[in-house]
Amino acid sequence: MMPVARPAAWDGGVCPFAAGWQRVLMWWFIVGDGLLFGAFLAAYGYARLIATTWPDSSVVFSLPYLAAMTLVLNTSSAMMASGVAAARRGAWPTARRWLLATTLGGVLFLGMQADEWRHAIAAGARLSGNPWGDASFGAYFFLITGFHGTHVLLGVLILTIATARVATRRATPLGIELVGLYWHFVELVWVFIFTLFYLL
Amino acid sequence: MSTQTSVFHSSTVALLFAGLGLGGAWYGASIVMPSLASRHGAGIDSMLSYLLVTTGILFVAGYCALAWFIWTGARRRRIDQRLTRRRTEWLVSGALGLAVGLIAEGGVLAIGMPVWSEYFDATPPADAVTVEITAQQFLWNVRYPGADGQFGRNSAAAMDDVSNPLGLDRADPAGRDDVVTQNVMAVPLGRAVRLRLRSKDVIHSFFLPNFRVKQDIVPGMTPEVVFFPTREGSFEIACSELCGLAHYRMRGFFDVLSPAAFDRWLAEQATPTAGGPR
Amino acid sequence: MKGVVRRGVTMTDRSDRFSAGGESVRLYWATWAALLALTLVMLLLDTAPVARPWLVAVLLVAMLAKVALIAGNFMHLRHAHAGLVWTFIAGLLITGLTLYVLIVPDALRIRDMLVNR
Amino acid sequence: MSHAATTVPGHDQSHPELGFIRRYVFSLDHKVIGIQYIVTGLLMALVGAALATLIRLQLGWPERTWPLLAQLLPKGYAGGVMAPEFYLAVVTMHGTIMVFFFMSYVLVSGFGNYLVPLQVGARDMAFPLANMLSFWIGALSALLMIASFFVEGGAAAAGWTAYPPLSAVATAVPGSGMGQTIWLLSMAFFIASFTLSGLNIVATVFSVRAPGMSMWRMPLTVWSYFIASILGLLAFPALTAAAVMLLFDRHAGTSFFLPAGLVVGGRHLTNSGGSPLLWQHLFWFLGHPEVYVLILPALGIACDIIPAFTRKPIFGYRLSVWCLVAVGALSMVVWGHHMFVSGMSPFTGEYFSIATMTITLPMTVFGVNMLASLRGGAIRMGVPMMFSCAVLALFGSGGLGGLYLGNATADMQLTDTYFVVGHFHMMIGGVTLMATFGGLHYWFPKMFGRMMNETIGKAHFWLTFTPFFIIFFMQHFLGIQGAPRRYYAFTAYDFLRETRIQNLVVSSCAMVLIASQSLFVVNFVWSLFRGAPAADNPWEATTLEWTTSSPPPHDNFGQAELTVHRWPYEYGVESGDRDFADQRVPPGRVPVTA
Repeated sequence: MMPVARPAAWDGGVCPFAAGWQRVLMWWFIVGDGLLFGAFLAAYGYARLIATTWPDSSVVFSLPYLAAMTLVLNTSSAMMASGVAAARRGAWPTARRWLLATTLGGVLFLGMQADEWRHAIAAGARLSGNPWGDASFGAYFFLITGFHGTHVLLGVLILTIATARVATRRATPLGIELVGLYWHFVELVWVFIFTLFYLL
Repeated sequence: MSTQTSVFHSSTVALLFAGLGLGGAWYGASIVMPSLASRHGAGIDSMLSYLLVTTGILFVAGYCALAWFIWTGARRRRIDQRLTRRRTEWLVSGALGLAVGLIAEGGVLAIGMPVWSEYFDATPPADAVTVEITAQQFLWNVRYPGADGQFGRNSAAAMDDVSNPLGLDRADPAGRDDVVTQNVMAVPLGRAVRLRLRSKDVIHSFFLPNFRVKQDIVPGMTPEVVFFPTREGSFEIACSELCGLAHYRMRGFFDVLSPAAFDRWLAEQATPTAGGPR
Repeated sequence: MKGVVRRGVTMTDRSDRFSAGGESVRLYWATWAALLALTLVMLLLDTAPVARPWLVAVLLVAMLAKVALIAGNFMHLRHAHAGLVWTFIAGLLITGLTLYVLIVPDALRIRDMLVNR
Repeated sequence: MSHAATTVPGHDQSHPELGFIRRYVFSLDHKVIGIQYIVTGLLMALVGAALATLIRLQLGWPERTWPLLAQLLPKGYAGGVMAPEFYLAVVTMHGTIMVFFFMSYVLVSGFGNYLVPLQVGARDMAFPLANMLSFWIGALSALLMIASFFVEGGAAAAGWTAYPPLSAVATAVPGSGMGQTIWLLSMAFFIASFTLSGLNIVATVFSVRAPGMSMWRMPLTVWSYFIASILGLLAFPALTAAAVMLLFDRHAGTSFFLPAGLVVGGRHLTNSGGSPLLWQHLFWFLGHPEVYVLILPALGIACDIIPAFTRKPIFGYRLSVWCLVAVGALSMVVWGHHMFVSGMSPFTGEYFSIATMTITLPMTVFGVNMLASLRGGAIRMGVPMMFSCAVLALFGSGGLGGLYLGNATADMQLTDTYFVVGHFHMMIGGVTLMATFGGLHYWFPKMFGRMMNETIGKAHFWLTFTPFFIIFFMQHFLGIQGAPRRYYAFTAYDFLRETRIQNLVVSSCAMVLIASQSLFVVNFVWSLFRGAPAADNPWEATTLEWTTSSPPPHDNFGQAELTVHRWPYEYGVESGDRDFADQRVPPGRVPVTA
């Protein structure tokens, strides 16, 4: 629940990053959570450098499918931004529609990722090995995309709650913006995974 | 006022710090390292001596200053107002910080780095004695390449703790004359030693206290160590990275022999069961 | 509140400063288009016969461009106080990069050992 | 608008008739949570000290049998002799408990929770609910860690650093079965708890400072908590990632940390592709900043105690703050100095060596500032001051020891020896322990409204600091003689025969040290009920917590307006019959000096 306005007298009088403490906190959370992905990706880079051969993920995975997944997440993120803008204007019905669309985008992305996993598993990929080469390849694939997928799932849940709150007029513009920050962060992480895991 | 304390009490605290500082330095000066037996070790020892002297002086000075400030402070009723100005603050602590920083950084750059480079960038001389050490819980497998100077093939898949701990391929001609021992190794005086280190299971660390040699053996890595023994004698090998239950007694022996005695020793090791453990 | 305002940083929240009108929504969809274009360019490059070092360099630059677009426009970092921007850049990007850069030499050393075994 | 409405959200102080459970168990009050953390941490310290006793009994008298212990711990002491696997489990758990569940809880989360809102003039933490969650997740993680002693194979035995493959392969050492898994889960809870509490401290410093409390008017304690929290938030994710990966290696068949060709205990493993070195990097990426997370608050606390007992402003306040910032930043890029002989690239070894030495500069400046704060003061040697001087002394000697270990060349001989044990006990053991005792004596009146006993406190200081110094000073020199750490006994080696007497002395001192902690326990409990009633400001100190009652009311400062007018070290000024001005004294009455 976002706090109601409080007198500035207890706010220290100064606001270090000129952003309100809720936003600053959200950014700190993003940095911390982002570093978790940073550590996974650094470990992946490390394993890949050790390996003498590494499968080409753009051959293992379908690039058009990957482009479609990225498009879905990307569009969902833009819709979220539009929803936040609507919430700020006070145009709550518009905000509700954007949020609903965003949530659906998240669900679609999750479905596509599940399908990608299904294909990989059907092809013989396991945590302990895979048909394409170095055992670490499959392990890092499941670890990194699985962790990202968990974040998407969490985001979908948060978005559902936020949509419901908008529908019942209990949401605040700030609350919607914080949800938006999280959702954009999920896309931000995908940009790294897309480039570093799938393309490079 | 509960914070009023007696001058006597404060003085005893001051004396405690002074006593610990001076006593510590006296105790520290009485400790000797394991006797030195390698060439690069002299560099490490001079690094340590440099640090012992500089930090020893700083240590005693710091403890005595602390004691002195407490001693005099306990006898003062009003504070010394001259010592609260900002200009002096930056000067005093900045200068001391720089001085200690220079001692530390200068020591690393001037004394430390040359030794570090000598040790890690050393290209082994052509006549170096090459020995392969394969650590396992809880012993050191030692292998000499034999007369041909070539190690035979071995593989993890063929490793068997009872009959073939190193997984040697008996069909490989290069491996016929390999000499294998456990926990005992010898090298001749006057030649460099080139150790190839491996581990079969967990992380071990090959530690020769007298030679100032310590190298972790991380599985999957094959680090090499090159050093030059400077005197004959029998020395101990210890494991210095926690490796399991018997970590504390994963003891080996490292003998530096005269060249003739070394050749005799190697021939003795080769005869009974070539290629197998003793 | 007098005497506590330092360097002009007061309770006003800078991220309230940008307008929330139709213009920003247009910006979001322009950003969306730019991200899409970058994604397509990256995918095309990946299948094109480009020398590996160039490919890596271009992909990384494109990735950072996408990150800047998302963080700057969607997450409004463009309007934020420098402190917040640096929280993001130093806290996330530089810290993550430091971790990676300082472990790379070890990974290369391990590979050399495996190759020269 | 009345002040009743100005509370932090979710924290309604207008209902003081809360039941016992809401008030003392599931409390949202930062003061109660802080005390809960402190008490939990002190209880864990007793466990850690008991484990230390077992370690020192074994090392001091390796040939003795212990019939009594055989009855108490039939598994670990079969036949009265300590089992090596039990020894390793004890060493591992001693380290884990002391670092994470004692120091972190008492010093960082405990004092941090109690002091930060009070010292910045806030009614509570920014997120009281998250604060409560943080404590209960933390308590769960402590319970889980203790519970691991009772599972099959015993507690984790791979050291507090949990290096794989020892920690990844269940057959490598007995504790690597269920015990290691519980260790990892417990650490995950700990990290969650610490992250919540760290975010809370950052948010509190950012957002709920009282009017006039600018960043440059915050006490050094608050600065140190602020920087330590940021460090924790940046460093912990790497360990979280590593713990997840290690769990996968242990239970899902991945090979993140396991290379090809392992043969453990005669069994061939099918793993391939990983490297144990990766764990070391990820672990120390957290591990090194973590020691600063512990030590910065200790230094901050000492810096707040010293001026109150020298009646003189702290020396070089702004410079000290910048030193804390610099140390925080540098601590993120030097972790490799724990791995100089691990087989890491010699090139990065040189980098880490030079970078580590750079920390000397800000740390020396900070230490000199502390020392200079004593100079020219009118010293009252109360118990908190005695412990603060001990903080300074141990910080100095531990810091000088750091010069040996940060220097790659010297570290080649000293790493993994008792020099390291001596060094880190001086720093994250001693500096923090002394600051904990100093802080407890100093803020006890504020927390409980009663004074602790001075005489017992003084005796406790002598019997704590002196043996502590002797033990860990001597251990440095055991390391110089080459004694490796984590050895169950020093009896197997000729070159360690000389260390027999030293180990005997160390063990004897350890017994004195541990036994004398009963003085503290007695003092703590006795003072809680029978101590002399405390005034609001018994130490005549200047920071905000001393301007409210002892103990403070639920909303910390009552209905009074709270405005800060000056820096936190206004000592040695003319203020009527007093020589200090607290932060709320307006500039008209006493001139503002900073």
